[in-house]
Amino acid sequence: MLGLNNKDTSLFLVIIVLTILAPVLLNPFPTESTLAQFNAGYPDLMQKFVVFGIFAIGFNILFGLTGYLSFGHAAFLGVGSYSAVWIYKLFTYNVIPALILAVIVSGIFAVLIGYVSLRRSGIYFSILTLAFAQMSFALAYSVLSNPKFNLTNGETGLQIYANDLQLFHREGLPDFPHLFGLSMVSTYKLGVGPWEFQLNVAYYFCAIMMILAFYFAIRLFRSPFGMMLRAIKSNQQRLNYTGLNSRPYMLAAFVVSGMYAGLAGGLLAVTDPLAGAERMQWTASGEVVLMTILGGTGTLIGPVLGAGFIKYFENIFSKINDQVLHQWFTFLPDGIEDVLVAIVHPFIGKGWHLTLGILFMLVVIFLPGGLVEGGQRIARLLRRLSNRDKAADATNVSAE
Amino acid sequence: MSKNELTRRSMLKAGVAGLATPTVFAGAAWSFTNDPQGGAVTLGFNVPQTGPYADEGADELRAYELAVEHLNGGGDGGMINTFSSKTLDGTGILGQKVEFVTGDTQTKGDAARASAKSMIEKDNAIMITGGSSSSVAVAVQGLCQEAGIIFMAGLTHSNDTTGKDRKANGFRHFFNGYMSGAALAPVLANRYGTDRKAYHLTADYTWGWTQQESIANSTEALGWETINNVMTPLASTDFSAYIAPVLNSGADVLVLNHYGGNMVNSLTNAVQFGLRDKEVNGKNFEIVVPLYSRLMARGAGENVKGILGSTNWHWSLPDDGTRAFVQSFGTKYGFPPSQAAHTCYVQALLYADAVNRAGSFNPCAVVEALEGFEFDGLGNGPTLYRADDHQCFKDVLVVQGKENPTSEFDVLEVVEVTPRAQVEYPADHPMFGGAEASLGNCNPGA
Amino acid sequence: MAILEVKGVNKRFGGLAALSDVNLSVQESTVHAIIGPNGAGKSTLLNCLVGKLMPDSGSVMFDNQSVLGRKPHEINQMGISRVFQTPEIFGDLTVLENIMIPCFARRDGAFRMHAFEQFANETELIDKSDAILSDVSMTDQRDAHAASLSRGDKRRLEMAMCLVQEPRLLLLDEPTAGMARADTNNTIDLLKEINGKRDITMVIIEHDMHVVFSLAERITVLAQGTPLVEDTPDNIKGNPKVQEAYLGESQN
Amino acid sequence: MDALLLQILNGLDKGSAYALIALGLTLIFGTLGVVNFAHGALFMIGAFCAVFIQGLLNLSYETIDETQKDFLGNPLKVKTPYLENWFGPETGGAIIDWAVPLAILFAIPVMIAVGVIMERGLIKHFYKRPHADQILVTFGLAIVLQEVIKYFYGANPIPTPAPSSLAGAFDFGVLFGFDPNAIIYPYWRMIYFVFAMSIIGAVFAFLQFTTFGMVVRAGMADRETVSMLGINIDKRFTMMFGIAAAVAGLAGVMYTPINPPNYHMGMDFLVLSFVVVVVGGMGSLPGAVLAGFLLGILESFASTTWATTTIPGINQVIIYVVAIIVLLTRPRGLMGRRGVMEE
Repeated sequence: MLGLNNKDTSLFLVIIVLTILAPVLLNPFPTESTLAQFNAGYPDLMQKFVVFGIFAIGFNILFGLTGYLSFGHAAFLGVGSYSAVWIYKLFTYNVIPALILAVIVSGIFAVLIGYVSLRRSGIYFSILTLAFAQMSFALAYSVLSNPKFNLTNGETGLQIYANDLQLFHREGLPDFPHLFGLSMVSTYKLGVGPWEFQLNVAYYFCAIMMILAFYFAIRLFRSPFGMMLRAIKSNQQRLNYTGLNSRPYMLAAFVVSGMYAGLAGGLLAVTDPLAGAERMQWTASGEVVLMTILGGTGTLIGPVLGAGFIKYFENIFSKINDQVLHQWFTFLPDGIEDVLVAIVHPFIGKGWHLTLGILFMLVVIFLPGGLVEGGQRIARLLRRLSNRDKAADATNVSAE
Repeated sequence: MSKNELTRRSMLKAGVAGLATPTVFAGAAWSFTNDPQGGAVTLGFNVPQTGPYADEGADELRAYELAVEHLNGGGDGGMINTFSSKTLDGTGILGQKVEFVTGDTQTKGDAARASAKSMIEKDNAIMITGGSSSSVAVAVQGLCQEAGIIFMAGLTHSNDTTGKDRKANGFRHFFNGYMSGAALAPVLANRYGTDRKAYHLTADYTWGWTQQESIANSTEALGWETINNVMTPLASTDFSAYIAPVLNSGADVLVLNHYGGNMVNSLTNAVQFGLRDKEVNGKNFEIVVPLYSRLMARGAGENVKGILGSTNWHWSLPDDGTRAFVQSFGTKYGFPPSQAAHTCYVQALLYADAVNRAGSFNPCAVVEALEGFEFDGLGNGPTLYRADDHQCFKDVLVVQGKENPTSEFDVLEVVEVTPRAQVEYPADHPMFGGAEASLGNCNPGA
Repeated sequence: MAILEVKGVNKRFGGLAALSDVNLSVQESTVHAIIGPNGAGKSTLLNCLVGKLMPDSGSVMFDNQSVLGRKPHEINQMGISRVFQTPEIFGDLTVLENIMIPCFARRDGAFRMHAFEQFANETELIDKSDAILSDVSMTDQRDAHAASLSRGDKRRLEMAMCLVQEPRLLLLDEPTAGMARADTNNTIDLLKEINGKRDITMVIIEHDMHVVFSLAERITVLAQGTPLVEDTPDNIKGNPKVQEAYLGESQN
Repeated sequence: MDALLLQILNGLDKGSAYALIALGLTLIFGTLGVVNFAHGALFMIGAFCAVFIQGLLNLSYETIDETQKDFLGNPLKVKTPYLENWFGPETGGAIIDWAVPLAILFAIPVMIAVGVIMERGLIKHFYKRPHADQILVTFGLAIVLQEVIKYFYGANPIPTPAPSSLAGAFDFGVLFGFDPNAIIYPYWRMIYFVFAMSIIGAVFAFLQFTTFGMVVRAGMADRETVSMLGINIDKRFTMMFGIAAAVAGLAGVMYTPINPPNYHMGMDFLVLSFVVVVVGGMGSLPGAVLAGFLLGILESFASTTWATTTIPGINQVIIYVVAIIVLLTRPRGLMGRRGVMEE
């Protein structure tokens, strides 16, 4: 289907079904139950899942296929957001032109940065991209926000004011990003018994974008171009001696990847019309690296899983406080309860970064293939176990 | 939001709410976001738990927990007893038990908005409060306006929060840069004379700019000369390159428009360069830190001694409200509250009281109840929540680093309580967005 | 006709003269071997031919075009392929993909953004690759990961990758280094067949005299960066200067 | 002219910190071939060694002073450090005053231990892994280390002053015939510079004149050859990691009086230190030192009013711009060697 082989088609269909049903699947616990705090089916988090999913898919095209570790990819995300918000400010709240500009501008940035950075490889490349990203961050954070020439609105972040130009904004259109009049913030609340599911326009819009992004990623992975990128990772020297110029391939991969990031940045501005410089900081670049590695570098589904995993735990962990902990362990005797709370305390709430750091290390050390590899290992183990059972059954049968 | 499609379910819900609580504020919209159900109301405390302001965030959170305890009738009641409005009786808000959720702003606009959104969308928070920086306050205030939620700002000192970025759904109890300047200038003139040349180092972002502008205007009005203003990158950690040329510039006062880690480092550097031991123009060289935070001042250690600045509130104030608050906070946590804790505690109480007086959680009703509200007994003397820009007007404290602290919390001492009249300004003041700035309309959400 | 002309090439590394005044002429369709003791400059010379190193002076003409200053991929596109001392293949890719890449290079040039084409639709190239695989008798390993091949198979794969490009000149850097005797003989047969059937000119750098004398039609002896003598194998065998400079000391 | 001298002086101390961190990074990179993103965290841990020692020396007992009240109106509990009790307020106070220099003695063994544990426990397993994995695992470690410190010491900076006799500033300008106050420079920053130079000197001397150092240098040049000689190079490399950690740690200890330490100070330095290493030339020790001072001074110059009014924002991007230019024109860095990290 759609030029995909059977395996990819089923993976693609699974992704489509999961994203469409996400508002339901991610809300397994009734609204009033104590477990409702583990629900993830509310618009903001679901939007983050798909948007960062796109970001990670794009990053994976670069890192997963070519092995070039960019430590400055967040710069493109930020550029995308700024471009989109500028479209809102100058022309219209319609998201389509905003996204188009976001992708184009981040693409141009990627060409410039990529052209320079790709003259070096390995650790040099990582540090060059890091330097570019930090430079972009410094530019956005303060240099380009002076009162005379305010492109980014600095630390406060670029936002829309009532007196902005908004050339094509008309009476009757929502005062929020919209798709030809359909406000992105609209949410249909579907009540089913004790459950309540929130079907949000921005989420579905982003989800469709992610499905498209995912589709293009599959096509790219399976194309001769994708094979060339993998060849670069495998043996760049051989590639050059085989008559292929790795530079334009790398640049193309870098730009595609940067455009994905720009799309993700634009979508962030679709869900929330604001662009902040901290999106471009190198720690934000580290986050997308983590998502990709955690999910499974070089796999199709891995980055999406990784993005979801990180964003989910970031939201849930950082919101757990000691009171919540006491509620959890309330069934235990007081002494044990206090001890348990004391043990868990450093890792939750404000300690979430500690958990993240530990997780990061554990994944890199023990599971370089990420969650996908973990899943495969478990599947293999199960298969082996069931085979052994079958074998055992077989011997039993023959013995009878 | 007004553009929101109304669903059958939300209409139904609103109808039920209307029946169950017949006291719904008449005249306001009959439906609003996160109308509390089931005997409990959820407040969202959005404070920095990670990042450089984590300690302030932790103190804010302590204050909120204390406020919730007091609102629900626990503890000694704190400032509820001294508050001039008497609608709070320990039965929660409008008879609903107060619950809360916490979020981490990370002192980043993005993260703060994300956690506020999650509290609104997932935990049905009816009000968001907290924060320890102006950019976060402005970002979250904008979000709350869009979502139809009341935002009670925490520590935010930029003029913009209630200036050009003011919003109908947002309220600030904390003072601002203009007030710092207005309060500080007379004390400076008094202490250091009117013939002074000031050199400003300013953190290069909106708070820094408005702060610098305010201080420069106020001091120039009293005869000072501003001979230079150097912008320092917000991300700077070492200020030596900016401080070294100060002595040779002819200035005899250094004004550090820095906050947080910037302030600690620039002040430490300035003292290190021996500025305070020097004489310029025949006068002792002086350093001024317009906005003090006790938590941060501790980081600068000995260096703050004798340095003038302003603050919203200090635990050593003698009034009943302050004493009651310090008593219950100190008893519970073992140390005195910071100004961040104070403003957050007060904001929580003010919100609860406004809901009680309005008889509804509807944001528009709450806005109406808070606008123009005069109160007392919350530690800052008689205070007004001005209707035009949702800024509190109250006395401002001028403080200085204490020479002989008796404990690690005893860092600052109050030099003067500047009366409210002296720090007031018109709502259309040019530093606050001028005539263009507008609150817009209150938004009750869905 | 000389397909490769090297004239007066000099290359210095710091104070060390790696190549001094090297002249070499390789005739079309012949197998030309370059031999010489360690450090004689054989690999340096090869690297100058493929664009990895830039000589300090001199000229290198391939088919009357200069190769100097060109990048490795441009030189390959001119029709020069190279086999490395240790097999350089794409370890993470399958054997078929390893062969496909040079096919693409030949058909599409040094770069083409074929991001939305489908690999499976390239039937023509796949057929061509399969043919080559059967030529080097590796059809069975078609879908194996290249990294999992034995060393000999890697060598054959690399050779196949070069052959599928139908180069006019094939440079081989010790193609039988580290091989067992039987494998070496297989390789010799393969190379003979390539030279005969496909009419590919070859330059071989080799230590193993058995290989050299089985294959080469011309031999250049390099010593201390200078060509000592160039002649037919028979004459080289009998040349006392060569014996002295090279054969005498390396018969171990 | 005086402004010029002033900014050169100002660049020296920052340059010293960059140089020391970059030196450690290069040692680790050159010997072990590992890119250590946790090196900034080592700098930070060094700084917190000083905080720890200061806290230790300030360990106090409480006495109740009925004449004073605390903030709740209860009698004030007065804290007196044990040291002042044991040695008398004079001597005890002086010891506490010298906490930062004393912390050096403490930091050396601690940092060596931290380095060795890090190498044996974690880095060792990453020699054969790709550089990307090394970057990532050390990046994770850096987060963990700084969060652990934050858990114990909080997020706010902690004042760790220099001994009071070393506080204050020196008027350099007068020496050179400028007006008074034209060129002032704090004593402690001078000490920092001298200290950094001695450490750098010591490391170079150690590598140059000891057998250990010679083996390590040989190993940096060609690891395989040396291990073929039967020398247990791994053990020496572990020690090198310990030394690199100690260098970073000492840089941190001595930096605390300049700016009060907080948990993320390491990250602030890390990115710049990497830039320094790359500009200096990956694997080149003199390059790291040279680039450290060069970039420190450049940054100082870019911060002058003259520079920022000529090119707004130059102070924030200068280092990155220089790095990009250097890498593009001299891809191996200022003093980089051939063949290091070429792949």
